[in-house]
Amino acid sequence: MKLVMAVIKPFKLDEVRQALTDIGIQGMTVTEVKGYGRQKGHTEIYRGAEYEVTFVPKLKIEVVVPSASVDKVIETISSVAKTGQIGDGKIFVLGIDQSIRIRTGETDEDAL
Amino acid sequence: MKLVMAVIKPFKLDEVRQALTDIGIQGMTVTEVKGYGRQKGHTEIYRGAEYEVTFVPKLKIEVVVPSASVDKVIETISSVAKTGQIGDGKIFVLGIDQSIRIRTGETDEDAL
Amino acid sequence: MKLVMAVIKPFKLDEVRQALTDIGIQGMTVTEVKGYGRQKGHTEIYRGAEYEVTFVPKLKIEVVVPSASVDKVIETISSVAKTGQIGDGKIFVLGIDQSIRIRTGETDEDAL
Amino acid sequence: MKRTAYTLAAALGGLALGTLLLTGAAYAQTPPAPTLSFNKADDAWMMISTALVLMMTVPGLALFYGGMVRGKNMLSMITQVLAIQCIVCVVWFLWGYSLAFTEGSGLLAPFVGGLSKAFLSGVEIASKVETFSLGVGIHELVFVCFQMTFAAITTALAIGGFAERTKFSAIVLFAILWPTLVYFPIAHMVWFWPGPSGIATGVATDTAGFSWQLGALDFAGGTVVHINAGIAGFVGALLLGRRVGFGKEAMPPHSLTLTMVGASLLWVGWFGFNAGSNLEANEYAVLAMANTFIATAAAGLSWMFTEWLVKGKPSLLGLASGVVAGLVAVTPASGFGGPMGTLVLGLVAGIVCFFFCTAVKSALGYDDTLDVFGVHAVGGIVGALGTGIVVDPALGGAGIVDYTKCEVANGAFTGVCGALDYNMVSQVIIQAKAVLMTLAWSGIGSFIVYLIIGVLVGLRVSEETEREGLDIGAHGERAYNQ
Amino acid sequence: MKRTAYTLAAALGGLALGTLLLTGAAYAQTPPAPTLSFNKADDAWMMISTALVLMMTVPGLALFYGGMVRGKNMLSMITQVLAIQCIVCVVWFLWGYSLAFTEGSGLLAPFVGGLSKAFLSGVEIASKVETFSLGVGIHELVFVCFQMTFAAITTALAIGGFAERTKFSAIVLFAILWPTLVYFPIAHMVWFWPGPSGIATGVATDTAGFSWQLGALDFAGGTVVHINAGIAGFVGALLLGRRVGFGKEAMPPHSLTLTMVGASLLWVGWFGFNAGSNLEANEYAVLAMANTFIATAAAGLSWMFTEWLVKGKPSLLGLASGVVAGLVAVTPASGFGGPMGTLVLGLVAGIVCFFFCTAVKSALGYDDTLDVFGVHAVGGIVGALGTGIVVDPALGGAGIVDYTKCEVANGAFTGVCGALDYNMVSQVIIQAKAVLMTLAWSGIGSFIVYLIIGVLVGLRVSEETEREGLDIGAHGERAYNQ
Amino acid sequence: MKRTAYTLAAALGGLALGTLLLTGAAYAQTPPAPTLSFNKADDAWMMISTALVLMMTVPGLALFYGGMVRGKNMLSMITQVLAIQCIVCVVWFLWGYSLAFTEGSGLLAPFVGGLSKAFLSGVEIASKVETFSLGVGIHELVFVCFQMTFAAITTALAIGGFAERTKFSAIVLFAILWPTLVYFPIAHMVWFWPGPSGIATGVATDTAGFSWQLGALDFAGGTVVHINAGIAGFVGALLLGRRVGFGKEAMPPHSLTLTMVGASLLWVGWFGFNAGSNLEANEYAVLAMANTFIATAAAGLSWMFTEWLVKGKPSLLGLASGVVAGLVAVTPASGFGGPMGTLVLGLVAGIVCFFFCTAVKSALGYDDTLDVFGVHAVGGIVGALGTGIVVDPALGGAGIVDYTKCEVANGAFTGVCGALDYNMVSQVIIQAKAVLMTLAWSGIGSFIVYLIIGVLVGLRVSEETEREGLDIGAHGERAYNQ
Ligand SMILES: Nc1ncnc2c1ncn2[C@@H]1O[C@H](COP(=O)(O)OP(=O)(O)O)[C@@H](O)[C@H]1O
Ligand SMILES: Nc1ncnc2c1ncn2[C@@H]1O[C@H](COP(=O)(O)OP(=O)(O)O)[C@@H](O)[C@H]1O
Ligand SMILES: Nc1ncnc2c1ncn2[C@@H]1O[C@H](COP(=O)(O)OP(=O)(O)O)[C@@H](O)[C@H]1O
Repeated sequence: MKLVMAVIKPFKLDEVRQALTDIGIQGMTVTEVKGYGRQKGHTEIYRGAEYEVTFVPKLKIEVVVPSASVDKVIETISSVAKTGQIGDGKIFVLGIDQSIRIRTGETDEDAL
Repeated sequence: MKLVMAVIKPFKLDEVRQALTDIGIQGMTVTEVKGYGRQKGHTEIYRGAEYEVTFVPKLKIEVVVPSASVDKVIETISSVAKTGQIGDGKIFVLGIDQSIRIRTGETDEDAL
Repeated sequence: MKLVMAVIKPFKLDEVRQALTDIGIQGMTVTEVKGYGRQKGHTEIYRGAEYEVTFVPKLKIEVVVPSASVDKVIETISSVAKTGQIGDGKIFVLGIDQSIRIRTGETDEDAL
Repeated sequence: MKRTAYTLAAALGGLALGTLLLTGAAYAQTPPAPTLSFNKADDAWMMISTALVLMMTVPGLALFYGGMVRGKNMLSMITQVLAIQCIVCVVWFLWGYSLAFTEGSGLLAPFVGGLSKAFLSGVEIASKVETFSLGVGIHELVFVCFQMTFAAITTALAIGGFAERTKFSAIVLFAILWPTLVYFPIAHMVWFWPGPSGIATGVATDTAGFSWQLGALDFAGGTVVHINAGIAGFVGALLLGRRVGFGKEAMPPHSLTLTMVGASLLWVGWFGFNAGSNLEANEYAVLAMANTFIATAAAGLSWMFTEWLVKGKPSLLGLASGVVAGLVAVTPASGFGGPMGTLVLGLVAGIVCFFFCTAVKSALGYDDTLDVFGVHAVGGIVGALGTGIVVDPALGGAGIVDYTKCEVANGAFTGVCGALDYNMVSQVIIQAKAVLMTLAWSGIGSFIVYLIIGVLVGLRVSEETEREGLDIGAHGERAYNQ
Repeated sequence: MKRTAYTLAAALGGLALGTLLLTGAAYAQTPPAPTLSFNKADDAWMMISTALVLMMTVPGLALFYGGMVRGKNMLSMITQVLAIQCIVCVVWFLWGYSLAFTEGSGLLAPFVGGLSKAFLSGVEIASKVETFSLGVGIHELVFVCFQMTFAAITTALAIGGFAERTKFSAIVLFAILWPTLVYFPIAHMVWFWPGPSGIATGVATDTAGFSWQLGALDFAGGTVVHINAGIAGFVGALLLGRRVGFGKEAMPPHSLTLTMVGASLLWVGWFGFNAGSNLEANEYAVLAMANTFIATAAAGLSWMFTEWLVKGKPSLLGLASGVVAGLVAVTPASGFGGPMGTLVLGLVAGIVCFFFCTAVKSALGYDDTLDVFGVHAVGGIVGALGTGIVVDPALGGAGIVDYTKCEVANGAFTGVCGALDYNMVSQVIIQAKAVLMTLAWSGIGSFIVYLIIGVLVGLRVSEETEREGLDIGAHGERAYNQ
Repeated sequence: MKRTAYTLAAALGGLALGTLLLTGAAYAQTPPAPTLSFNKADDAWMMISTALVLMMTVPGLALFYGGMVRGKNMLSMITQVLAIQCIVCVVWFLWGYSLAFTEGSGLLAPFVGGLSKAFLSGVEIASKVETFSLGVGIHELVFVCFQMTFAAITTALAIGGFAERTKFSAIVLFAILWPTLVYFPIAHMVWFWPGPSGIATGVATDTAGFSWQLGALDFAGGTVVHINAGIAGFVGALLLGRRVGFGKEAMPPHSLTLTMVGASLLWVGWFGFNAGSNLEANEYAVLAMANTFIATAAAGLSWMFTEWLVKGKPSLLGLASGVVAGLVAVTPASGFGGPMGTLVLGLVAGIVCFFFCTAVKSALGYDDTLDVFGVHAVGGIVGALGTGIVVDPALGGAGIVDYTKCEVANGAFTGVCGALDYNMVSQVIIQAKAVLMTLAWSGIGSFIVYLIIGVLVGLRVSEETEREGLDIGAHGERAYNQ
């Protein structure tokens, strides 16, 4: 099993979720994060005090999938989350040793 | 060392933390996340505009533990976080290469 | 490639980001988290109802870097985020199988 | 609770209500109105007072209460308050005003009015009602509106006792039944009287309100509003039982910012409530304002300093609660006491309410969500009894007005009225009787109302809804998105 | 839209404006003012009413609207409202008051005033204007301020139609041009008349406002404020097009808490709006207050219960929208109807507006961000037509005042005025004509205003700014930091 | 700072205070009160004005300030404001009113009053004070309340200079000592005078307030409230030093939404402040209202447009700050200037304050957390000097009233008063002197107060508490949970 961790633009969430569901992914976990990268932030000024806001809002999607599905998942996210503009985000893949579904105690791929 | 990453129902946090403390775990990191899975969300209607809210609030707990403790930790979380109803959550285990405690520079199991 | 995951004190973020930029790191992802550890929380009282707040606010920084840079990154974070007081946080290192830049489709180290 | 028990009680309750309305309807009649002088300044003052009391409820109380609940129940809390404001407004115009402020009949006359003014029949554009000054009138419709806002806020106050777990349909029914069975009668008992002209011309007072006949003093509604709401909320809290997780999970207020805003707007609006209750913009209204400042400030500080001493830190929730406790306590005394007397009354109220909301509450273990008992019932009782003390002219109070001795010239109130002899001990005893009457009627009446609601729609949401939050569960909306 | 089309239209519009101002300036003259009696209570009432209407706009409307937008546009929303309040205030003092409330000249006279009081020239500290009572005056400066708050809130209401996508520079221009071309003329048409003294002494009424000459009734601005703002917002919504993601992405209100606070403050402030529109603290102001309570409560409930039936859950946004719909609908009727009539008016308004904001809106697919059409235009039309019904004395209404039959003694208004014969059908027809006039003028005038703005600075922000949010994009600030 | 230095200064300060109180107590005496006519409309107006000024402080100022601090200090900010409101209220009733508004004795008489009315002794229910119209009175208790709200808001304004780092115990002491040593004397200097009757009958004016004797004009408190608070806050900011991380870490306002709400409520309430300061509901109150509209709108816009030009974007914080700057600047001029004059005054104030809050502040590097210096002191000075200009009848101002020439008939103020000859240059010089007096007294007095507090409890929290936030550190609560 692999953990596919994707950082995307927030307004793409619903499309990505839909696309993943369409290829049979049944679960994922999403976190609001702040990203730093090539995409520049902006300047905020409060009564003369200027702040360089270097972080931009992003969403992090974590999906654990059977190793066999990794490529399809990457492809799906890549194509749907892409706008072609700086800041579209990244996908990282990590190895997973075990999975457990708390409700039933099922393990590994059964738990996904 | 392993990273045990559990997604649970928010109101279970205090019990889980207590149970982990009881088996000797001294640190953990918790993130508010939104989960998508078998547990259905709900519909919200704002002046006629209906939104299917497919994500439900969850908490993600991350605990890094010596490999030897992994089973005990999984068991503890599993039993305490379980309500038996859909949406109880998952536990994933990942491998950890190194750990460092910033304050002291201690590494690996000493750093936990 | 490795994922360096650091839990630090919130007010250290800007310094850490700056220091990482200085050593050539061009991207990172930050999450607001709650930490449990040796650093104690505090008590809140609302009209006689006392709550022990055991979690303290922390920031989690995730940076994916080429394996070769890991040590430098750890060192940088360690030195900048350190105040010497309990609660300075931890650094964990995980292995990364793949990286993809969504915008361009570049992979692995090119994607960072 | 058993459904069968409910059914029986509801049937009885319904019967009682029906009878009450009918008898009222059958015999109600009002004495011929005296010719009243009129000053636009009084109408202006009463209109603005009315708007201020509306502001106390929405957004004031909605925020004060809403800030204290958890985020998942915020929307439900403020929806309930706004819905109550709307429902009670309609109910008041249809039959509430009549039940509270017309003469009843038969044995029930001292307890509830009739239906002669139901649907505001007979309330014309030019109709006036007499103020507390002989021969001085204000237009009746502004009095109708002003008193409506009291009925609404009292009903909204009560639901604080069982917040975060009650069905919305139960709240809707409550907003219809509770005022009808409990509030309108108590308002009638305390505030229905023949007016200065009636007293001066010696009309019979045997159909006046029960508490008024006792001689109880309640300037702006200590018994009618606060003790009444406090007991109703308390009975509801006991009947519904504790919230899921109470005592185990942390349930901190989701926004003390909003609670502070609410407390502040309550204070601002309370000048309409207290000084407006004088019905005229004269020196007694001004006195009520001064007392509403000093007692409130004193109670806020006494709660805060007590908490600082006892718990180690002065909290905002404590300070704001003290402010509200002071407002509650000074309500019945506001137009009667002197500033130095009410300052002391405020100090006492802050400490006593602190004690009830912390020590007593945790000792007894009931889950009165927003401390409507500890603040409103207890503060109201302190105020009602204290009124008997601070009204004493020897302590700087205004004494009890002798309405046969007020002078009016050119349609304007010309000076301070004469005062009756004052006996503090006997007045405090009278005050205690009025408190007991309120406790009894409100306690029993509210109990009956809950039984009826329980039978009709049930009181409490499912555990699942309670966990998820009433916002989504009952209203399909969230208070905040991001 | 094409820039060239814009340019042409703007040139024409500018020309028209210039002419209008010039002709006004050239011939304007006012009749000699009658000697007016004065009661401090009226000034006091008008000052507080004015403050209340300011509170409706800031913070009331800012929160009502702001709560409904997404968090990333919150700051932009409330900045726009506050800026409009400031701009319209200045514009009003400089030329708006004069265009609305002085006599115009020539053929345009029934449609717009002149510039004789531009820069408040001739408005002295001691100047008075006549109220609706023969010979009764209030100080002119308070009338100037009171009416200014109406111009400001109307302009701010309109922008709800195209929220979350408009350039701030466009809003600034809108706040200057729209009142000048649309609001001031419509206010003139409805409210400029010779006053009771003029009527009683039989002065010529051919330079009075167009709608007033028709005989249309609009107590507090149903046409001037609500239909007008509703249409302007609607035209803007159509011209600017839908928001990016509309219909695809979820766009839930970021804080219904704030929306509820806004709705509450609107209600509280609306007593200044409606009862203040009586210009005097007498029984008609009191009547306006009573109607503003009951119609509002009824509309809130009828929307809520309809939604509960149709959609399965009673929502806060529904209840709050109903409250506002009720306030809108009762506005033109508030000083004329009887409480039972306006109760029904409120019930109808709540249901009709619900229907327009849900079924009609989604059927037609326009993106009127904050439903300024569904609530203000539709509610305003229901109210304007309904006014023709509820004013009927046979239904408990106050009838139409015959200003030649009001009595005044000692400078004070002494009683209810005489009433003209009332014909409901013909009055409803007159009301319909006034509605149509408003629809036409506001629709066309607003269209011209948008064209001019489009040429000068453009109306809509870039898609990127819209995605990121107007807060950062237009103001370099965020509403919330954590 | 050294503890020893503190101790000495505190001892001296205490001594001075004691003497001041004693001498005041020993000799104070008031002249026999004239018979005053009374109009209920004035009491009504003053009551509502008082409620409005309370609303300025809580929740207005609490939100305006609270929104600008970081989330971790929000609860502490609003707790401080509410606690100050309570403490100053009690202090005012006990000795503040007497020190400000009774005659002092000996050399100190022009600087501070006596203790003859301490504990409100002699302030009866029927007591009246004279307004600015000959022979016209309002009830003294409403004057007491009205003036109390001024003392409270001034004290609360001052703490903005050293927000986010001050101990709560220090704030509590500040709320007792600062009004006593600084505010009450300055209020006495500016506003204690023999009244129209005194002037008309030629009583000696050598015990009148120092600034009043100078001939300085301050309608509603430009010197007393704004310059005073601004300097006090500034001195505090310098003494306490910068916040941890100032200039290095980002410290954005946690909720500009709340700041905007606060600014709006300040504007709404300011009509009570300015128009209420007229003490009567007549044309001068109306004038004050008009000026408070136009100057405020102008200043909001001039700040916004200046920022737009200079910084590239028009910000909400800028607009809101401009609004407050305009309110501050127009305060002393509100009842004197004409609308076109105060419009210009507002434009100037917005630009000057912008310059001070941005360029000057960052050049000098002081950490005046909420810009109480840049907005209140600077805006106050612009207003105080500008008052000398706009009051000129040649510029549409009201001139200076000649109280020997006001007419009263039937107890009502009958018309515009006569005016003294006006010399703009000499008046501006007088205004400058009054400003300097305020700067000196407030600067030195505040310094002494901080020294005393430093000795008694210390001024600043630990760095750790500052990092964690004062909410948890000082109050054990958080403003928001989720
Ligand atoms: N090395 C990295 N480690 C972790 N997250 C990263 C890294 N680089 C980029 N990110 C995340 O990806 C987001 C997008 O990256 P950015 O460089 O802005 O644009 P692009 O995806 O077009 O290269 C960043 O905001 C950040 O959250
Ligand atoms: N494949 C997955 N990858 C990551 N997170 C998942 C995955 N499947 C489920 N989750 C997380 O677990 C939560 C619970 O899953 P769900 O299917 O709703 O119920 P259950 O745990 O009973 O199977 C989800 O809300 C989501 O946060
Ligand atoms: N075993 C662990 N797994 C995951 N996170 C941990 C673990 N131990 C500590 N942390 C994180 O590190 C933070 C700091 O740890 P703490 O024990 O308080 O202080 P220190 O870093 O000085 O040892 C905690 O708040 C928590 O977020």
